[in-house]
Amino acid sequence: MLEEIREKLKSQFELESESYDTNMLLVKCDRNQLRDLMKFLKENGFNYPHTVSVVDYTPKGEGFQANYVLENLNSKKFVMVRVSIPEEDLTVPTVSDIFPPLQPHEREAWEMFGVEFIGNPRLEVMLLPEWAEGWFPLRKSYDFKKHRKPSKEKK
Amino acid sequence: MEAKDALKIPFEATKKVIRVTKALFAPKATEIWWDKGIKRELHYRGKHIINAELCIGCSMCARACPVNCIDMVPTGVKKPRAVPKVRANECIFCGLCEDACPTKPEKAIKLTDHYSMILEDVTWDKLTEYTFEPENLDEALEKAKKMEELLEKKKQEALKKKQQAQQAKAKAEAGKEKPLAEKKPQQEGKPQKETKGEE
Amino acid sequence: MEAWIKAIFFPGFLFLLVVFLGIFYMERKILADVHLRTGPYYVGKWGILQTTADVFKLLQKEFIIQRRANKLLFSLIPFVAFLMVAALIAFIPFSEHSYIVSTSFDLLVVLALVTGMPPVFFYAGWASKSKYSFIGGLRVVNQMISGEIPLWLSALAAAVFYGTLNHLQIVHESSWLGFFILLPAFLIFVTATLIVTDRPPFDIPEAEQEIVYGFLTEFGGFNYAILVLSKLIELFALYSVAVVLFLGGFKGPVLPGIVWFFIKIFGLYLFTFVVRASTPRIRMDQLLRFCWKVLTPLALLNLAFIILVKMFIS
Amino acid sequence: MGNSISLAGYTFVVEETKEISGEDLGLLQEKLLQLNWGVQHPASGPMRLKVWVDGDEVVKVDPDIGYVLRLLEKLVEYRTWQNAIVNVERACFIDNFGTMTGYSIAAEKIADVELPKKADYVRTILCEGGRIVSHLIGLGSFVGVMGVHTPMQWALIAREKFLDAFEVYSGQRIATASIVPGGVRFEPTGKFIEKMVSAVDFLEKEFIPRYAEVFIDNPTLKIRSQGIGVVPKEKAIELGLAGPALRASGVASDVRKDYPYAAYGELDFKVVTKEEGDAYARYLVIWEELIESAKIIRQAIEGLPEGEWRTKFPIKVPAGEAYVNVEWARGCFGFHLVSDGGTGPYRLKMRAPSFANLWAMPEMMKNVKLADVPVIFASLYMCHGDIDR
Repeated sequence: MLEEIREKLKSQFELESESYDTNMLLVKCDRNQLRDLMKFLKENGFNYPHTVSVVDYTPKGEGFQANYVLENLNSKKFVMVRVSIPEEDLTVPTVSDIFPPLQPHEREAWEMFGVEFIGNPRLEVMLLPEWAEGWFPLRKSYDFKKHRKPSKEKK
Repeated sequence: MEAKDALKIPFEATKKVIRVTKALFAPKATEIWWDKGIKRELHYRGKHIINAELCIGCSMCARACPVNCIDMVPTGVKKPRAVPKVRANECIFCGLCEDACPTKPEKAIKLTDHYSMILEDVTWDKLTEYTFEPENLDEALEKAKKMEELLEKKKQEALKKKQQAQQAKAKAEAGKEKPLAEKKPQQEGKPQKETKGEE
Repeated sequence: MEAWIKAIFFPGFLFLLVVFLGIFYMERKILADVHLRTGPYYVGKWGILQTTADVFKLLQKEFIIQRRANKLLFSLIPFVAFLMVAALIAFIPFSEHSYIVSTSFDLLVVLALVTGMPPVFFYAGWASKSKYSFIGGLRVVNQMISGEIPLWLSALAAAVFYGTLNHLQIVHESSWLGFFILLPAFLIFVTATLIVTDRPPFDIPEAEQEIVYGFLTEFGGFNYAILVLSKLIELFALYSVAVVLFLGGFKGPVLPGIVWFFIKIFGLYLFTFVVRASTPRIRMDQLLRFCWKVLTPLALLNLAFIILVKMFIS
Repeated sequence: MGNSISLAGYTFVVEETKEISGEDLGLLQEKLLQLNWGVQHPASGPMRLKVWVDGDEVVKVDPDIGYVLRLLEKLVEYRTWQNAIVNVERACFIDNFGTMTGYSIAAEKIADVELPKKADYVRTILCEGGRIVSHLIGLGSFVGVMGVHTPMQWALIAREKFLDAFEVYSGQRIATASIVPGGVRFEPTGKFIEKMVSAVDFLEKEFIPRYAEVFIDNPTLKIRSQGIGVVPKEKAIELGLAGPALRASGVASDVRKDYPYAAYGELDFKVVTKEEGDAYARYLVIWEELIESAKIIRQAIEGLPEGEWRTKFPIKVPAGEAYVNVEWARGCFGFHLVSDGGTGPYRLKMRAPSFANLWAMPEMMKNVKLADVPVIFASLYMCHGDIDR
């Protein structure tokens, strides 16, 4: 199953893929290829999305990285699609219209990392309080001591 | 709800109501422990007990603590350079400090089965001051000091002996110049003195 | 005995207060028994003073009125509700002589007063100006009106059978034959009572998980205590009527009348509590369908049956 | 006070401080009532559901979450490999073994540590114990939203026995912190096994018959929950449901069977699925999984091998990453763990099943009655700690 997908990816998208785990395939792709790739994967049975996991590699000088994890519920196989995002331009095309369940995950990633998912219908603050918008706490550069809850007494 | 079920449902529901009455005669599950006190299992993770005599002051527990609630308090003596002090209101009683403690066979920091931690007239300051400290710290410090003194004495003695020996040597050197003959008796003498000191 | 002494002491207010404390305690204990718990335990012997303590706690509480609430109505409603249901008790003969008033239209008054309750509860919800209270108030009206039709019809069945509306006379004329003939009416009456007094599984107006506490949400302290007490009295009065109409009232061998009366009431309450412990709450539309499509036709049929029986007997 | 509606002679203020815009404003202009089903509400837990109702019909539901946000994913970055478990287990207290197991497996994969067999078996026993504990609460709270508290009380009695066993094992009842990378922390003593067996005995001999007699096949429960919140098979995958909710729609997705971890590959159990996909089916899935879990525990205890229960886990783990799924009580929990060669995790992403279920819920709550909102909410079997993390 995974070999098949690997072949197809090579012929259709000219993408190299490596095996990530015993039953997972890792595909590294470019930002503008992402939507086509996701559509292709959905047509090929990987229709159950797990999550969007953004990793902050800025201290290592590699920008950000978004990992989309998809599962094929019939053949029980995974595909992880990896997109790297440069620090200067934190935008990724959204896949929330292809995979509706990923919409809140993208929203969370936007809230926590500041990665903008272009086309996502609802990039609002979800988990953080409203006054904490734009803090991006999961970034490595986030400083706990700088951000304190504004207390009412000090007003 | 269809017409067929209209009477069936109340009937079935009544059956369930009658079945539930069985529970009225079943034994109760509540245990009344107010007067008896709770019996805790052997390694219940409660209050810390810190044994300052065993502690080697390595601060492994402070590093292992996930909430950073262990402070290493400097003691002023050398052997345990610092002993752990647990801030009780921050502790989550995970027991990872106990895992990390390297002393064998008995751990210097241990979680006991004492769970009662009631503070009366509690204020925030009191709460932050509530800590688990080594109970035998004074004794341990005394012991450590004694040990240190002993060591110091030994050192001093050793030093003195060295000095004496050196003086003797210097004298001997000053008196006679026979290095080979001079050294041999000294080497024989040293172990004799050490055995004396031990006795 | 003078009527006012009766009203205050023996079958009246103070006596009933003790009875309700007992019933509340009983509810807790029986529910605890079904849950396999112990229930109240520490206050007094077997926790018997727990309910009393709770009542005193409620009386101590601050009198809170919501900022936007209709203040007059909000503080008045509990007392109106209480007076309306307290009047019910006057017509119930607990034994041969312990009753406050006895007229020739006892049953009619009781039913009329019960029918008057929905608007009171609706205004309680309306006056507190909270969304939950408002929805609760609407639900109360919806539910009580659909429950009162079978209640009336089944109560009237008994009245038709005995040919009188006087409670005492009904008790005196009751017999085993009457009990069996009126059994369907009794079942309908008890079900309708549960609906009218919104007891589980018909506690839709105060469905905790949907609308917090229905029309009682904004009430607290003394107001709350009075409102809850009036709901309890309503249930108690209706059960007493059920005992009088269908179970032979204070009649019974050996023991004094009042004891028999309370034994019967206890049985009905036990049933209520066990139902509460085992039957999930149903939805509003299901309840309405049940009331109008099942209970009301059954009550009508039962009334027709009683009339037929009455014709044959006489 | 622009955001208000007049109904029945007086004004309801919707929200005083916040300006309303977009779709919500449209709903307001249509004179729909917004109920705040939550934060301080008997059945909601620490979250808010904005429920727009038209009479008794629900028009739109919008969850507002974040009330128990602890930023666990960030906190883990400040921990060592060993003590990060206390953050991971707090994703949800009720079944903490599943999350700890997932994290540990991920860490072991990166560090390439081989586990002793006994650790695998003990993990299995603990995970299933946690699942039972969680499912018991799920059963109780599902019937609890319909006003009956008996199931919860009965379930808590059975739960107590398992918590006793956990206490014997780890020293704590709820926050056990007992599974670490490299095995399990404590020795599974004979007393623990004894307690576990007695707990399973109690569950099978006392709780299950007593509960099944009254609250399974209960007619009023059925009319409340059958046909409510129906999700067909395709729709369930499209909405991304997880765990028991997914299985109740007929999708046999169970990580324990599909990608066996711990000792699940060697044990015999079946994946419970139901075809109906409604609230009652979800309730039954939880119920049958409870019975199934008891069997797994018995098997695992029988097959418990001798030997070590913990191996040495390196202080510094080489750079690498792993994505590991575990079947947690509330569904498939994913861990994306990244290491940069340091003494602690570089990044941990937790894929929470409850989060997925929560955002599928608004779709399911269209055109239902107000009274169905808590039923659907409880049937999805979510944990608030898990949603917010």
